[in-house]
Amino acid sequence: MNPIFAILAGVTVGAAVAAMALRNLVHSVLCLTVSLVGLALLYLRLGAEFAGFVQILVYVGAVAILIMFAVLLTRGGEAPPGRIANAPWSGLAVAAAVFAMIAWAIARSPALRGMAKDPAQPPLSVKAIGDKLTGDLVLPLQVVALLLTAALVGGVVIAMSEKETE
Amino acid sequence: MASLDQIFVALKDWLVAFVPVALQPLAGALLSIVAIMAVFPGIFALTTVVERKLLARFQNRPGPNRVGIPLTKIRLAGFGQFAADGIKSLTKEDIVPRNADRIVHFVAPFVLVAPAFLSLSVVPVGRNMAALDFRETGLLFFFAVGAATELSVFMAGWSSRNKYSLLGAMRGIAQMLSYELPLILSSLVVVMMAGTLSLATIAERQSGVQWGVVHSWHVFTPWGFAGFLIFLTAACAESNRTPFDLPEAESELVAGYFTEYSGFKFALFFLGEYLGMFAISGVAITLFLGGWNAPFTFLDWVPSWMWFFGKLVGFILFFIWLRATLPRLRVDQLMDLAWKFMLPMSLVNLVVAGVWHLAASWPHLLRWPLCVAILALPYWLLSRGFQTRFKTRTYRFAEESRPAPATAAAGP
Amino acid sequence: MTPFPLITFLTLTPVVGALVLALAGGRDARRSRNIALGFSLLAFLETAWMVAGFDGKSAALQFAEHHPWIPSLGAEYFVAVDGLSILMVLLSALLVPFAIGVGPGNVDRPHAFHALVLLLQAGLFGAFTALNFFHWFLYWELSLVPAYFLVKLWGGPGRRAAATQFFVYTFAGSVAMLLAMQAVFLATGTFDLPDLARLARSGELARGLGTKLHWTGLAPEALGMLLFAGVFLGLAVKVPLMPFHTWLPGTYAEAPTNVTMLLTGALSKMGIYGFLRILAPIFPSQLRDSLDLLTALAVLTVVASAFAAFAQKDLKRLLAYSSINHLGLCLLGLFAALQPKAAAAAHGWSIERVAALDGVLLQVFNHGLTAAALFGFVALIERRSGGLRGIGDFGGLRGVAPVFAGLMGISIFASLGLPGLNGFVGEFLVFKGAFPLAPVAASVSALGLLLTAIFLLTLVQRVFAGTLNGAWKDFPDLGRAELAVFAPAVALMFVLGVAPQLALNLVNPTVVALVNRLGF
Amino acid sequence: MDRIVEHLWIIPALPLLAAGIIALLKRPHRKAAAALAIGSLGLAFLVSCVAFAATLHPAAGAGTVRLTHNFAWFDLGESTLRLGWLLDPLTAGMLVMVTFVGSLIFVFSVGYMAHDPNFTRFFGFLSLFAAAMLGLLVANNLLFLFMCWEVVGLASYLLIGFWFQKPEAAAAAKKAFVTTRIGDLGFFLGMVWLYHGTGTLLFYDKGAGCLEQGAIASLVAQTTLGGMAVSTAISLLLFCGAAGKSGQVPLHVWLPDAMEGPTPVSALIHAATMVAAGVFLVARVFPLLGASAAGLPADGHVPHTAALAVVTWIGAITAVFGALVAVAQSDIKRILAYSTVSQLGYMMMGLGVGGPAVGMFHLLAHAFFKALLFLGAGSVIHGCHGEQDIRRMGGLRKAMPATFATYAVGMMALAGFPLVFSGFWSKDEILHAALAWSPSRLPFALGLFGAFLTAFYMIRQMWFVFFAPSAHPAARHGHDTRPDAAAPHDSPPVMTVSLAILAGATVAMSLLATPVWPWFHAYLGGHLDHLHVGWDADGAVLATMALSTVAVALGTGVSWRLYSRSATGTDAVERLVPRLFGALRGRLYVDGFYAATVFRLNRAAATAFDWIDRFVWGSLAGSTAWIATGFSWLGRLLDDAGINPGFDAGCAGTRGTGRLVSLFQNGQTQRYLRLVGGGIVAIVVAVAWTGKK
Amino acid sequence: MTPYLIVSALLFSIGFAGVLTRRNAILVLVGVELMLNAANLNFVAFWRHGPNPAALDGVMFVVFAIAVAAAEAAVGLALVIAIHRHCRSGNVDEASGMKG
Repeated sequence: MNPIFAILAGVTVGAAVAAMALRNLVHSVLCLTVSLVGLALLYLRLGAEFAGFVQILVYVGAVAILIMFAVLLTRGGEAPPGRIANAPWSGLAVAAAVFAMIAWAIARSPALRGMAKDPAQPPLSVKAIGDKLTGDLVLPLQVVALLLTAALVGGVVIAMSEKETE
Repeated sequence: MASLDQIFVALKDWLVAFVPVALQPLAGALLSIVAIMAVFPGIFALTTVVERKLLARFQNRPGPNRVGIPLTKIRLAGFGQFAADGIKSLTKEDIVPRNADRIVHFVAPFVLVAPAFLSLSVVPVGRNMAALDFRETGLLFFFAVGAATELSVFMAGWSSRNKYSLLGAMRGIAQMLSYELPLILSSLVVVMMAGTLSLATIAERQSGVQWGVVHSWHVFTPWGFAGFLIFLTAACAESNRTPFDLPEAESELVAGYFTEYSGFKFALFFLGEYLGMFAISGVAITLFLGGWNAPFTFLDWVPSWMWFFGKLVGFILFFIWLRATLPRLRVDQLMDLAWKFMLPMSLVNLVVAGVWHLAASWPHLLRWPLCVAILALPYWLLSRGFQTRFKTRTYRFAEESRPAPATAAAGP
Repeated sequence: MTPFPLITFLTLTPVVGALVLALAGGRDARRSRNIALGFSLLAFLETAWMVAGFDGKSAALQFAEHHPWIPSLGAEYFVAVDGLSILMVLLSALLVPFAIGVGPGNVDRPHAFHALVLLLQAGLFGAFTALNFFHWFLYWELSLVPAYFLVKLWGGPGRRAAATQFFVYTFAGSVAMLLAMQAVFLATGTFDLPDLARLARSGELARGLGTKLHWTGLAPEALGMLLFAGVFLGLAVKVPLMPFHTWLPGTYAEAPTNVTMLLTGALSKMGIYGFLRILAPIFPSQLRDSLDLLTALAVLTVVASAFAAFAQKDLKRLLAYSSINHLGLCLLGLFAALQPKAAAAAHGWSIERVAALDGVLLQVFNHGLTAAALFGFVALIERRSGGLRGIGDFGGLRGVAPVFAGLMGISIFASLGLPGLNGFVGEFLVFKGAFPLAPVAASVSALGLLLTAIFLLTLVQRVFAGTLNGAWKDFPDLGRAELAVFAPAVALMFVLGVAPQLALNLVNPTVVALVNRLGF
Repeated sequence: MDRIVEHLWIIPALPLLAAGIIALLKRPHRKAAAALAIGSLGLAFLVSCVAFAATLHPAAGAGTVRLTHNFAWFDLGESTLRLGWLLDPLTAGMLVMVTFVGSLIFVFSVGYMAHDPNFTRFFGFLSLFAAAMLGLLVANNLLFLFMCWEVVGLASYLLIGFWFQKPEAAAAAKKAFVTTRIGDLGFFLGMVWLYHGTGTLLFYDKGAGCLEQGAIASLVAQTTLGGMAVSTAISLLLFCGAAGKSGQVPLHVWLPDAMEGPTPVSALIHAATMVAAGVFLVARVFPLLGASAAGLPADGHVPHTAALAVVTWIGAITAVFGALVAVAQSDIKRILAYSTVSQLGYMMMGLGVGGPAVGMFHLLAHAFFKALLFLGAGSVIHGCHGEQDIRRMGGLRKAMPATFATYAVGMMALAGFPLVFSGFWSKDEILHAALAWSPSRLPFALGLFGAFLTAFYMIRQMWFVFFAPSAHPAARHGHDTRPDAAAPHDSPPVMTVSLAILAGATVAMSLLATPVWPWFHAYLGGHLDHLHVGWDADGAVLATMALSTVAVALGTGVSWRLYSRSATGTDAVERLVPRLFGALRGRLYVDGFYAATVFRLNRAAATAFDWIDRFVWGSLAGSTAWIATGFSWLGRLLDDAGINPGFDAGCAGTRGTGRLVSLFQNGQTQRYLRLVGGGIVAIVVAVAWTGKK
Repeated sequence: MTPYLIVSALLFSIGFAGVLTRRNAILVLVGVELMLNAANLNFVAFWRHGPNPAALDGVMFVVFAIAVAAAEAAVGLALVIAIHRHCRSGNVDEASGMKG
């Protein structure tokens, strides 16, 4: 267990816990951001530079800000009074059960045991990603482009819809 | 001359050689950090004074000209002013509003400054002189790190619990998000043509020679020229410089999202903004203006870092000149400009780059007019729409005088 | 490295024009017309450039551009022209400026109208140059969509029904064709049309149908026939071959008349082109098996449409049936050229086949020009009379509008195949080939020539001759601008009538190669 | 010599150029148009004379002069379609005739059309006609001949419909075009077949042409439907075209109607030249028609082939038919039109029984005197201010002496008055050949009867127009109300000069084909060098001459006697045999028959196909939609009546259960998700548990 | 390898717990984002340690997942805003009815 990994994992998980537990929504989102940055750093550690930076660019630069806007637009800037969770214990129990299940699977997996401890850094050139995207995966790429367009239009329409009638 | 060119590299290698081999990477990193932490804040300090003085000259007044070296009579034409300002900001009372979210309020300036330094670290300031050289993802790193700016703006604006701050933050984020698209798309053109995301490689690629004596800067191509203009405009907006300084428009929003900051934290914001400006200028230089390359082959003897910093100074002066010259835009105009002009233009520019690439074997006489035509036509069409849009101004709220229908309240 | 991608450029020109119009056209009819005209003329110049650079002595694919696109779907960007295509491209490039020059009259949203016309042109260019089924089909559909909107938004009183009928018919045909070609793709793994033709010749296609598609539970022969029927349906609706033509008269009548010019002049030619480019090379054996039926249908088309034209009271419907008649002749020539004959004296037959196919192509080009001109004249009549176009609404117009009557008369005579004008050589060659190859069919179809003459002359008699209908005392003759639009078209009719080699030189080697490849 | 044939295209090109220029002229440029048209045709006449001269001196031992010049038109795959010019006596004679008669008629038209507003266009059309007609003559390629043939038809269409404001003229024009096109379809198919059969459409191509030995032998050898030789089939198809153009029964109906055109047009196109094109065509392809297993028809000997028999019979029937109908007509031009039909029948018969020389000589002779007659009729009409009914004329002998004199010459030539009129000799040759025709003597008898009728109706016409007591009814109907212009008057010199020249030519022609000096035969046959003056004919010639003279005299006498004694008003023959006369006046009801059969059938077919199109094919699509809709209706009915009630009952029971279950379905997504999560865990645990065992 | 998977499982469970318990719709979405990212971490980890890293499958998955997640966030948040406007509440338990 590498100390740098330990720190990163700790920050990531801790921030995630905080994000899910804090009362103030803005704080939650900020913690989520921290957690996502931590994840990006984990990607970097795994050698996926591109994925890491894309993660930061998209999540910190766009998704986090987007969520912030949503928070402010739904007047969630202030810490809500009263209950913040529904039947927390049963939910937590289910989540814990799921975790236990996954962890058990990881621990028992024979495939994982056979894997190299720390294989050599695989080459990850952006050019290769680009070739892949415009080669084999050009159809998914176009589908994603379509999806993003649809999401853009859909988002605008959904968020606007009731304004017209009011 | 090569020795002068590589003097800092040699210096660093020499210094690193003193530490044990195991610690050499760390030492090298530290040295780079120190260099960046020293050089750019230094430029920042000088810039504040130069800006004040130049703005004053633009406005026919002397500007700061008193402060020199303390305790002496040497005035240095007021260039000691930055020291005075720095001391003042460090010693001023740090006021935090009572309602403020203290932690976020405290963290925000650091979230702004740290990425600014990080993004400066990937800019190659001279031949072999980039602190961090991501061979694969340099530019992506720059944009990823730059994304944190928006977060810090939000944090600052929201945590202050002040409507001016919040409005300023909202405006700032909207503006940055909007202009980030043309910014990235216009730099994507360079990535397409250079085939790499590494800023150092991009700079190196521009050391070729064309037309006999001119280095092949990207700005000397149709797509490069158009991309440069788009990038420059978007960079202006990204760094909240006039005419895009709405988030901190003093006359409307007091000081925008850092209204509630004072003392050292305010200074940090100030520093962060300027560092961001330097970084984006550095990237612009690297992407379009040949990086550390000389413009002409016969000027190659000047050291590469001098070219870079010379260009950077040029950029700074240009921004100051802009600030003194242009009026501020209105919010709707700002958004229109981003979405209805710059975004389409940068998309068209992508096409132009593609055409340019595919037409590599054609004679210049065919290739140039074709690309220019592809650019000029949308430019003409898109800007035609603007001329009318900029002229008339409608006040929407003034028209909504009729009462809202009563049934709206009775709805579910 | 890469030669200038002229075809892509050509296809993009009208698209750019459409974009410019959409953004800059505004509601000024004159300006949008001028912009559209400018772009279509630019496209024409590019076509002229292409024709000038085209090597008429070679049957090879020229100006080819070949780029991989979606390899997993067999889609490649593959465009090129041979003699077959270049004639069609030339026709499209000629007709669109012609139609724009004739103009739609006073319409609202003229910029949108012209933008759609330009998009239609782009679809035509694309479909006539594409050599990969994937984007050939895209273009094929792309040309359908603007046509639909042009009919639906700017058509006559019955436009809604007409547009829907048009769309549903052609779309159903297209779907059948698409499904069939998907199956072909599954069997062969390629959409490349020349490749497919090669595979069909070598019998690999049939084998592929047997091995790769055996899960359908159909024998390869039955499957092949089914796929052939699908593709055939798509093309037959477009041409149209009776009885798949019922959308046509209504659509032609209700469409804005200058759009009808394009529908009949260029769009219907896509069907013929498809027969030659796709159906005949890829399904030769199936085509041969069903040739008797198809020839009979072609004869039916020629004769029945001529008779039906007789009974029409509406000028546009009349000309629509006349169009069906002419295209039926094209199909007759085409089917005749594919008639199997005893191997003895194969050379003699191949001369007739070449003549028939040359005739078909010439007829395609000539009919495009002539029918477009006729519809153009009807557009003018309509505009002058405030929408009237019944054959009985006029009379004696020749007295007040002699130039108009003269030029339209020339077009009519070109249409009924008067020697010296363009229509004749094509008809002659079609019959020269078809009569020996399919004597009965050709003889019966010759009746169509006679009937065409009768109803077209009836048109002249009712509209232009006789006593002048008092209502049209002030019927204006052709103006200077209109003359400038129509005179080149009429001049071209003379030129092609006297010097058909101008067109034939482009297609000749291709046709010879095609006949040799079909391997009779 | 080759120079001449290479430049033969100049002859049609001259009027074509004139037509092109005139088409671009504006209406007021009348003089320029007339000058261009007449000048170009006059020039063409001169060039034709040069060409004619070239054919007079065949190279020694070469037989007929036959010069060709072929060139490529366009490439067709690996073969080439070639066109060419041909100069032989047939062409040359026709060229001179057409340009000569044409020039005279052009000159005549200047006077006749002087008041027409569309004067310019008239000359444009005339020039176009002349160009196409001359092109037809010089063609050495059946395709080019056909093309010119069609353009000639177009010119005829345009000129018949020249007064397009008159509905009858417009209808007649269409009728002419369509009727000839029926014949042309046969021509077209025959041509295509010939092309396929011989691989060329060139007539003469140094032994490889389609009319030369090799090609025809192969055509004769092949057989087609019913064992007919291919050459015969092609010949008959080609003859269809000739029959249409030359007004042979049953395709003659357009020719009388064509008289709606201006009279010079009738003279030029529908009497002298165009209608003779069919005869020319048959003469041109005579080797094909006459081809038999024995080979090409030898010179001077006319074989008895099936094709020629058809030509003969059709010609004989037409000759009599036309003459019969002409007896009962009262329109001056219509009489002449039926006379033309009849004479064309003679020509065809002549070709069939006597070969090209016989038929062609009648053609040439007829061209001159029929043009003369038509122009004379035009002059009469002009003088009577547009009146065309012979019963309303009378006594014009005194009012129009010049016209009368020339008209009389023409009449006598047509009727075949002996010795100094060309018509006598040309008709005599035909009858002589018919007498010698072995298959049947009936054509001879028909011909003789026709000769009698010809004299009869021409005398009738002369009597009504020039001799009958004149009431000058034209004055009452005249357009011009000025008293001095109201009376019939003779025509201006520009018209009468043409008449006089034609009259002279008619007489002069009679010298060229007498049995004493058969120059024309020798010319066509290519043995001018053996020609000498002398009597070497058999006795049959004399007998024929006597018989035909008797027939003519009889016709003249009977007619004169009948009409000179009858009062004006009703027709003498009408009084004698009113039913027969009615039938003849009604043109033997051929037009009515066509209207009742062909036209009605056509209309019915059109309606039927339109109906099929609209309702059968159209409703196929509609009915598909209907069936789909019907099924959906049926489905809905079933749903409403049968399925839904049952379901309702079932649902009531289910609802209770549902209410229970819906306690879980409370809209709380998170609760659902918990169930999902718990469920997954449970399943995994269960699977793992069981999997272990 | 295993530590990364455990971190991923933890993140997933944390996100899941948030989704299951938090009342605020936005936080539910935040939880979903966490779960998605946990999956992404798995992809990257398996890519790094998997048998064929040169094929880039894991990374491509992540890139696409990020794009899809961005779209999902945009639409989801738009929905939240719409619901908020409609129900005047951003809580999931109050938006339980199916009728507007």
